[in-house]
Amino acid sequence: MSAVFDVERVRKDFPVLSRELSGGRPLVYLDSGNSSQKPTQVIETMRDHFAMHYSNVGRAHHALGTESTDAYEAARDKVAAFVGAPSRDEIIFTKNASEALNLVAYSFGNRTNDDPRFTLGPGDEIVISEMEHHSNIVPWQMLVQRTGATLKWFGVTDEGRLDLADGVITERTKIVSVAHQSNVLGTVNPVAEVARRAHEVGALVLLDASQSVPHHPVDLAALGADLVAFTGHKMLGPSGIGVLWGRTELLEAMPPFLGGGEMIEAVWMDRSTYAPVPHKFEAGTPPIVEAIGLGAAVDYLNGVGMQAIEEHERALTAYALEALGEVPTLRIIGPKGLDGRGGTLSFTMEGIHPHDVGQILDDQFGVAVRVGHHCARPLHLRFGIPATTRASFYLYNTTGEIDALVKGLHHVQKVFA
Amino acid sequence: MSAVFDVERVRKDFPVLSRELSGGRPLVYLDSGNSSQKPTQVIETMRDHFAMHYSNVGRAHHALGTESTDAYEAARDKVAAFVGAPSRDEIIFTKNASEALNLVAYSFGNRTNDDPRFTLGPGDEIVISEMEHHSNIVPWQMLVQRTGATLKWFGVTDEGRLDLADGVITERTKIVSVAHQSNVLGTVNPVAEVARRAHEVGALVLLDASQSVPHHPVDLAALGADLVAFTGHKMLGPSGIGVLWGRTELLEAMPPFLGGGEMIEAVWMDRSTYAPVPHKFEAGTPPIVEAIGLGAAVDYLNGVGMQAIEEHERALTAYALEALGEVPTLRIIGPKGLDGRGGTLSFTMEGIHPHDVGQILDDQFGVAVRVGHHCARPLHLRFGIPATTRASFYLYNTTGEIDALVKGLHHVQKVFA
Amino acid sequence: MIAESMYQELILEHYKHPQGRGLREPYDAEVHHVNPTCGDEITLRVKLGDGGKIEDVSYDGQGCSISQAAASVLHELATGSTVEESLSVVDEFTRLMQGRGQVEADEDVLGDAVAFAGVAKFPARVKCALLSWMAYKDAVVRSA
Amino acid sequence: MIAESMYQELILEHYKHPQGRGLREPYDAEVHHVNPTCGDEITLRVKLGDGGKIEDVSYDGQGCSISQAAASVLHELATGSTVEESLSVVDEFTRLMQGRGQVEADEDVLGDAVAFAGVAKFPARVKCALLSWMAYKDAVVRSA
Ligand SMILES: Cc1ncc(COP(=O)(O)O)c(C=O)c1O
Ligand SMILES: Cc1ncc(COP(=O)(O)O)c(C=O)c1O
Repeated sequence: MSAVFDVERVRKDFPVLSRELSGGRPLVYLDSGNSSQKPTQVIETMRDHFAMHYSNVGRAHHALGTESTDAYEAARDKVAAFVGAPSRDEIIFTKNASEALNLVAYSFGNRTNDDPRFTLGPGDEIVISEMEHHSNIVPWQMLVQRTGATLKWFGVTDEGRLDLADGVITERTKIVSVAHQSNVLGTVNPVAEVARRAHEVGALVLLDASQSVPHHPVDLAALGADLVAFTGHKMLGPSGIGVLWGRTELLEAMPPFLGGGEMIEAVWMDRSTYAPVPHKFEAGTPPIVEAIGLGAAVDYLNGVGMQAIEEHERALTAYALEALGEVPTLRIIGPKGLDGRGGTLSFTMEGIHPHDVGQILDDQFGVAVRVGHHCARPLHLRFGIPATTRASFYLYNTTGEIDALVKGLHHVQKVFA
Repeated sequence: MSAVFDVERVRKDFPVLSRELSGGRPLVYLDSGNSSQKPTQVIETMRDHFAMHYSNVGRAHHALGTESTDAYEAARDKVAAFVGAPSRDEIIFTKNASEALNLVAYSFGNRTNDDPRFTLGPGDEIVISEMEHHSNIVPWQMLVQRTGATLKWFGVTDEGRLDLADGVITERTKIVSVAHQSNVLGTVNPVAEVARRAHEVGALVLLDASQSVPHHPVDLAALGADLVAFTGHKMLGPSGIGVLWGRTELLEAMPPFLGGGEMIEAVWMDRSTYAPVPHKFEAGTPPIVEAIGLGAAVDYLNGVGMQAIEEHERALTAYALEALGEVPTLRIIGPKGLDGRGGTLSFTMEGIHPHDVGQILDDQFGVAVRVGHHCARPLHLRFGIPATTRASFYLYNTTGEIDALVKGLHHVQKVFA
Repeated sequence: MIAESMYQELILEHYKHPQGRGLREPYDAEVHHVNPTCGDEITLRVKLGDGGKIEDVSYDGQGCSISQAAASVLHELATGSTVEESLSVVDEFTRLMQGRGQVEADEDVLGDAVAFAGVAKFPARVKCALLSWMAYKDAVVRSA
Repeated sequence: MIAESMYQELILEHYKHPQGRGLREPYDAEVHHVNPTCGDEITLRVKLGDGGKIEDVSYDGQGCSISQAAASVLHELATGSTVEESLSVVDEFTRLMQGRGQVEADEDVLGDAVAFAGVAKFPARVKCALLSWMAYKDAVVRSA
């Protein structure tokens, strides 16, 4: 792929983008923040592996076992390189970002582990934010309920920025877990500043990078977080694969989460010893071909270039901010300028429920957006609204598609006028 | 597919079976107990979904979202029907059998749940067996370490049968978790008898059906277990998908396991309410296309007929028991007759390490078997051996392949004579 | 266009001019139902009258046109009918909604509610249409 | 045939007639290493002598031909050499084994151990070949 970004050429790699929906509507897919489409390169890599090379990994010593193991572990190498992980063994494959976040939450307050960073009880505090996805809220609620610890959070300003008020992070804070980029507001959070404050009091920092890794060049080593979670299906990879990255020393200090085959070193009936990371956290048969598919996705993204993708999305976002600004009664929830935001735009329209917006866009214009609270209900409560309509962009989107969205929105207003 | 079982016809559906390994060896795949190969029908279903219909499920309201959701939920219907689940909502999709088993283990001793069936502490007992896969051992070890409860187990007789000694299950037993079919011995365990004893004392019964559901007609409603775990990749489905079945009332009584998107009803910053089953246990974006692939696998298995598959494997097993019986110094670990066993044969050969057996079989004859402890180290310790060589059969295997195995074993003996 | 089969004139009419909206006293039971996937909410009250009749169904809530219109139609159909009659309408409506567009609507039973037939093809919206109707069923049970 | 490149005569020879097998006294350090994926085990003792020399490497264990032969070859190479020399052989051997068959073996350094070059192509067996060598490295560190 050439260094010059050619969106039409990119689009050809995504079979679904040439699809006609019923009634002859062409598909306008503006829901990549929910899940991205997959290029032929990913689909065919998976198909080929299933068809000609598949077997279980690690435990199988025969020719196919070696092929699958090599491909699976090569995917780990690719993902590690893609996000700048200092060591490939720090990449743990999970089923999605949610499992990765839960894995970290479950490593606290485990009676069998006495590493002081992971003990948790009454008086201890966990800090999240009001703009988190449910997957970075509920695991912590469940944790504090189990342990008697306290859950605290940063608020969100009217502009949709993290309100880094003093006093939220205290000496009692054990971990701060926040989104790198909001899946509703598009806001990119000041990770370095959050990490600085957390580390000052000896707290760990977990970053939910589900919405950033797919869209920006990310260098984990430079970010300052201790643990980072992201998910394959939002970055051109298949469903069923997610990633947790952590510093080796930290991963070693954490208790295992899921127990079973492949995460052990030796097992007796009454006790076990565990494999070194990353295998310690990969119990059972992993999502083998899904990891391989994610590896192919990473290859594809590298081929296009993350810098080019970021710039393309930035141009789309600029275009959309302007175009949407001209739709009457439309109110964007989140930063209205280009600074410190990604290509995710959520909005309301006076007197019209997002469900109705989404339905008309879909039915009459083939425009796929997401409507609802986008798994961030507390953020919507914060803004006093039950739901928003969200358009989110990726490398394959065009300004023409934004025009289609805007045209659709005008029609929506006519229907419900 | 016709009602008469035609193995050559079946084989044509599995692309890898026509593969030549390097050096011109044809592949002889006798490692389905580890993971099965995939028919074109499964591979193409997944490819088509990724290429033309993919989007996130549940949360997406547009055309593609509806197509993915319909296909994902249809897969649940198919799996439910395949195993005779009383309700389709009792089928929970996990990433593998290990996650399913851990999910159940984590529902015990959770401070936030006071259902007496799931409380756990010192004095309470959990019962497993010596023939379990690590995935049905380690989660329970971790649980008793966290809670102070006691782990007990049924032994295994010299013939490789469950030793249902009295006194293992007691009034203090909270759950009995055993394999339906051993992944090493091939032994099929007397589930009804185990369930009867467990239910007598009010204990729950979890069945690890990873090795039975792929190979026999299974009717969950008739089995007598309360919870059943199995895994997609061993039953012609893709990697990355497993299943937990449980009675609705029980699943409702269990606390949620992974927290996050889609498993909630409503979320506030400080508390949440949870979705009804099955979604309560499916946090985050599920393995969508993997579930759809598993649905296609179930269709395929139904098309061939589970009864026919069982009979075919039984014939192969009879043939193999006889043929292996004639290899000098070869000792089968597990039932030597056809009764109460499936198509999994593990064995040792005097003075030759299974690693060497497996390597020569693979390198010189293209025969893929598994060597090692097959994630059942305690069972190997029980028999005083570090490892075995295991051949395991499935619908696509032939007696000719068993001949190739036997021929290879004779050669192995020559090399290490 | 597909949407036309969903956004029937009648639905838009009820949405723009909801019938019986607002919470009224007295009542025998009040319920609050939420559709967590979209944040739609309804608070609904039922007042039973003589002879097993429904004297009033009053409600308030927020949601999309489908959920709002469905509540309005429900109010019209239930008020004044007997508990039994109204529950059989609820059942028929539920059957229609869960029929994925495969079920033939019984106009005699459903009356205006037949306008929602097109919604059945959109699984994500079925919950919107059913929100008030399920709340109603719940309220009737609690008022008994 | 691939296997021929792995099961070199020399490996089979060492497997069938292991050199220096058995645990001997005295020793400066004893370690026990396990390859959990296959159950291979080794107990290995190191006795240091004068002038930084390795006086004896004694061992016992169970495992496949590769792991057994590797221990036997290790015994031959390490005994009598200096700690430093022997560790550089270990490093070269490790490099060869982890090279996935892409690394050219340095025969001058490796001596007989070069026979294991073929094993490097089989990731699952690399651990077998390295088991005793890693145990040795560990034991040397502990005896220092
Ligand atoms: C009996 C048994 N239980 C559990 C498992 C674990 O299944 P999975 O690897 O899909 O988690 C396996 C297979 O590996 C098995 O054979
Ligand atoms: C910010 C954020 N965090 C977490 C998640 C959860 O990811 P997954 O569904 O892969 O578990 C998502 C997406 O759904 C997200 O946008």
